Amino acid sequence: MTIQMFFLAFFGGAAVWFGIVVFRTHSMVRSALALLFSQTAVGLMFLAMQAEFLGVLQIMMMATEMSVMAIFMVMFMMDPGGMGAMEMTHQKRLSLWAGGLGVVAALAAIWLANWGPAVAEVPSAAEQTADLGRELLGRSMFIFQSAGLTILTAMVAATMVAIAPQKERPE
Amino acid sequence: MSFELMIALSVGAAMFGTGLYGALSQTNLVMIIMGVELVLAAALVNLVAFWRYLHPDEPAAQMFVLIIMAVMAVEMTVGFGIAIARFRSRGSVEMEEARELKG
Amino acid sequence: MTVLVVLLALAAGAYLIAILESWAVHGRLEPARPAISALALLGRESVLARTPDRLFFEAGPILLLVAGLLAAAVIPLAPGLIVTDLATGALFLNAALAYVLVALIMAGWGPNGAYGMIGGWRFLGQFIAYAMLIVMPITAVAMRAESLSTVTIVQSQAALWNIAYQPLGFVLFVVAAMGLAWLPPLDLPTAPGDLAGGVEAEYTGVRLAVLRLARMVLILALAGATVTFYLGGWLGPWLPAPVWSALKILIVAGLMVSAGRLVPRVREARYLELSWKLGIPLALANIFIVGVIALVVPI
Amino acid sequence: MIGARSGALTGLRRLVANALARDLRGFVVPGMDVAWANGLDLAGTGLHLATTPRHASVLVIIGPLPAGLADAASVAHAQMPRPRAILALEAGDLAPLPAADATGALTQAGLVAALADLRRTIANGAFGSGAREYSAPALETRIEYTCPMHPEVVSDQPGNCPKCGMTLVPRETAAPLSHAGHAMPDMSDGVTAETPPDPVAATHQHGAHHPSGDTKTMVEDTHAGHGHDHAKQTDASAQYTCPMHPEVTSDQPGSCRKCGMFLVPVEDKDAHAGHGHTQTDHSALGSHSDHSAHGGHSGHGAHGGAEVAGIEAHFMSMVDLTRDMPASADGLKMEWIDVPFGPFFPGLPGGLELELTLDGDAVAAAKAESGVSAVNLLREAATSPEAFIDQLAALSPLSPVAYRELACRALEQAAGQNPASDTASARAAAVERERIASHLNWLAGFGTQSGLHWLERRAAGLQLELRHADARGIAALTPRTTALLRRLHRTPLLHDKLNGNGKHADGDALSGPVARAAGSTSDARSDNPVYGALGFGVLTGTGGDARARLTQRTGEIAQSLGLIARAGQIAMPEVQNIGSVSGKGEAIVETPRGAAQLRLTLTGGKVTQAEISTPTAALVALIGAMARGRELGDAMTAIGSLDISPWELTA
Repeated sequence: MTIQMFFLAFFGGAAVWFGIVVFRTHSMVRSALALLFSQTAVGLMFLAMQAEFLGVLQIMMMATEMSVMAIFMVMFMMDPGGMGAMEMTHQKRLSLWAGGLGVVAALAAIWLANWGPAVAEVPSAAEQTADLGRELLGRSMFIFQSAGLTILTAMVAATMVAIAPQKERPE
Repeated sequence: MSFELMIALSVGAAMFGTGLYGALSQTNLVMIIMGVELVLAAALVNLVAFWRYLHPDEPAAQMFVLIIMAVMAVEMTVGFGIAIARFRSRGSVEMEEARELKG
Repeated sequence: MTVLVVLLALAAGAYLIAILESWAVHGRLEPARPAISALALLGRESVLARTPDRLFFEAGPILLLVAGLLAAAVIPLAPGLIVTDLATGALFLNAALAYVLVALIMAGWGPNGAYGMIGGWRFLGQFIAYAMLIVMPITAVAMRAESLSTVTIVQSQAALWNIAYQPLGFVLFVVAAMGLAWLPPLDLPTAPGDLAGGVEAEYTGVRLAVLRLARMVLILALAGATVTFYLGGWLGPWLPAPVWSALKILIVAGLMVSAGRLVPRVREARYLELSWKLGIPLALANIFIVGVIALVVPI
Repeated sequence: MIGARSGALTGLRRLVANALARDLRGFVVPGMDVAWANGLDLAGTGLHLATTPRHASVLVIIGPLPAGLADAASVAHAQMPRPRAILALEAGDLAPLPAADATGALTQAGLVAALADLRRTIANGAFGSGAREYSAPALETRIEYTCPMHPEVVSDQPGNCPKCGMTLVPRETAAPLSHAGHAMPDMSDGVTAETPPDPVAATHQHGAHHPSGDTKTMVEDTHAGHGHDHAKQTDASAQYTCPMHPEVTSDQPGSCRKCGMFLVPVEDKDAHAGHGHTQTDHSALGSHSDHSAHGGHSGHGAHGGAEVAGIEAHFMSMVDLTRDMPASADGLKMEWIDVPFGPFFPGLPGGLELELTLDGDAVAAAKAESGVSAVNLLREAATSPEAFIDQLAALSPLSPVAYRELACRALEQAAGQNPASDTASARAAAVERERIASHLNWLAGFGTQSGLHWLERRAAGLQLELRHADARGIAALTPRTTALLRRLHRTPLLHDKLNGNGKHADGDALSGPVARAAGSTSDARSDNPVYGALGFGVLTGTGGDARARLTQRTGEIAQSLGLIARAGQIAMPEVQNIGSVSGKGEAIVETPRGAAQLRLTLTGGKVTQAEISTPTAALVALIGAMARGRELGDAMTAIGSLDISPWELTA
């Protein structure tokens, strides 16, 4: 069990470190790619926890999502090169307190609660994927399809909102 | 009370704190969306940790992780749709200037 | 042991593909050409742009090489010859290939040059075009094999190769693979005509050698994926298994590298339009057809 | 070797030096079209051609280096990684460049010989002590510090920006040409000193990029590429003057004619100064797009500096930043970057300096200049006819025979001679042969630009054989040429790529294939009896876009092949003894790019006055409208389809 513990701690540390870098760096593209590697570290944590399908899915999805986010950051930020070391924050003390309290509360909940005995054996990757497939298209068919539909409506809505209204488009 | 569960959940907690700090302290809508993404990632970590160490034979937990990934995608899409619309009308996505959201 | 064999196979394959590519471009078959130009590249000064984003400038080519190697790790060359037989091998291949996009954005942003930057962001647009067309054909292949493991996929084609079973998926996958490895006519990030080298323009010396090697490994990985999914991997009547897969991979990679040069560079907006308006409906139809056949015909 | 890498030639380095010698990567100055026009088959000699000086090891200079390209050539040379060499073919003195490592005659044999001894020099001298630092006037830089958000705030030592408190970023700027190190007037809305039009400095404000750091070599004519003045609050009638030359005034922003610096509003002090930014474009889903950074802004200047309730002190409002920025087609105000597509761009005619203002990777504005335009027609007051003909032919290396024919006709008209009909038709056949060669040259350039290597190889090869072939030789080459043209038109996706690309309003001053592709029937050959005898009919197309021009030029190749077959023999145009006659002569010839007109006066057998009008100026005028709003690849294809010869663009 110790190898798994080591990998978990290592990838977890990487995820948290990249998460902190996201808000400390001045260059926007570095911040976006820091988030990308933070999510990849999370994906590797899933692999370390033997959830193979979820880990691979997370690594795949996040690479592309965060790249798209990188382009949006560069579009909408004042100084994406990060050369001017601009201070892009406000109400720092409040948010520091909020974040700190959040962490402390969560840690307290984790360490004080009694989670019960840990289960050692886990079904093999192929079985997991097969079970997940049957679950998605069996019992939770409704939830799965509604999630798909939500993504579709979100895509359509976002595109409608983003496209310039006809009258305002300067010919 | 396996120790790995504790590590995973603590990582989740730390990412949650970082995401919360980021979402609250940044002035730009895009950075706030990144903060929220970090919070959702923390939720993902917790979910998989619970599945792995408490209910490994329950595929519903894995399905729930997929739903959270869908939520991340949707949140980002709609967030940037609004950012573009706002940028077109106001010329800025700085939240400081979002005092008057009319029009 | 298998890792060593796969790496040697990749190195030899990369060399042969380099010969094929210089033959397609210059029309002359010179076997020694890649060795000389590689040595010459290593001899040249490795120039650094004036105000680069140093981290990205260095990490870009290396991440591209890592993405190519990881993708090649799940390709079975023979029954036992695979680096890691993951249960979700096909998906892992696609996850590794997603980092090609990240590597090119880094390589484009790093040197702080206009051409590189435009080339890098163009590849993001190109990714939006080919991304769906890689995942959907893989889904159809996995449906037939009832598993995501690449070894099982190859074994499922014992009776009939997937190229005959789902030709539409094959065509879509190969075109999307050429888009992913930015092979002409989809070489938008390094378009010599309008971006003068684009993403790789600022790289010289050793870094350019790594970038070119990474691209060769990427082409090989994609050819290996095409062979694994559609041409029955190592299956073949007379020759031993590794010879079959090597032969097929080289032929597919050679075709991918040279066939595209007969068509002028496709504009990015046009590629997006073709992919989303034509490619994705076809891919969905392909999934539907494979589903029906898989239920009706028990091969 | 001057461009060597420092270090002794040890065992391994000797092996690498031999590899470098056998793997030469050439970067052609001024361009591949000039090399093909001079009959040089570069690819045939085993020299690989690099699209950017970064990947090149040899700078191949073809013919005399025009003064306008000296700076760009020195920047290209500075960008090449060591070990680098220079191969000059009859290039005369290469002022800013170091001495050539190998020279040769401007023929294929001369090229092969020069390459052979260049390989020897590199094999021995690639690593050695001969290496010397290379510097040229275009490369000198001066470190200055500027605020990435306010490019107008410039100071010579590090510190904080007075407007927004950000740390100043070091930036190299080209040392001002005339008076080095003059103190930069630190006006609140001062004009940035001449910063190199680095395409990227504005992009992500990494600090200005030394011109040589950029990929393509750009002639930096030292106007601030991305700083432009916005008199925010001044009314339209504001006066603009140059900080260095107060007598230069104008009523809208622009650059001062004397020193190229940007004009400054005279009385208004808090107009916020230019800010450069680059922008993203929004094709399709807005998914792929270039990126934008928002450069300088006026901070609290706009609302009188009073603290807006609730906004923290150091907060910088983004609204002012984007208020008067140019909006792209979909209404989003993003930054535009000025990217020079330099004189040595692969696929564009050599010597054409294209400056595109890119909105993401769509083109917002385009303007073109020529670095190689002929300065004056007559070198000295009175030149002998033969010398005048050679001078005129030398001015345009891409189509020398057409201009030689133009000069001969004008001289004969001035001297009252008219040549015998068979020599006239032989000379007409020579002009037609050059038209075929010029169109094949354009096709090869089109192949380079659109990635069709087979087209580039075969068109260039055909053009080399055809340029000096006699009538029988051309008849032998005709089947290969028509086969190439047929295969070109059968290329899949080619017509789809060219359709509707590069449409232009039919300007009246237009002539040549571009005009005829849009339906005009103007052709200088139609009212020429010699062509009438050869059965010439004007070929016109419809559509006026890049596809129609391709069809028009391939049609003209086939037509010219027929004319040469009917003419039978080919003779270079020259003039018999003029004697000491005087008179006025005028002639018009249809060059491959349009009708060129020459007027000259002959006094006592010497040419005393001559002026020429070429078709290129009308073509260059089309570039701006044609490229605006199009994607970068389309704009380059459209500009390439005009087949502009920068040599004919009289200054």
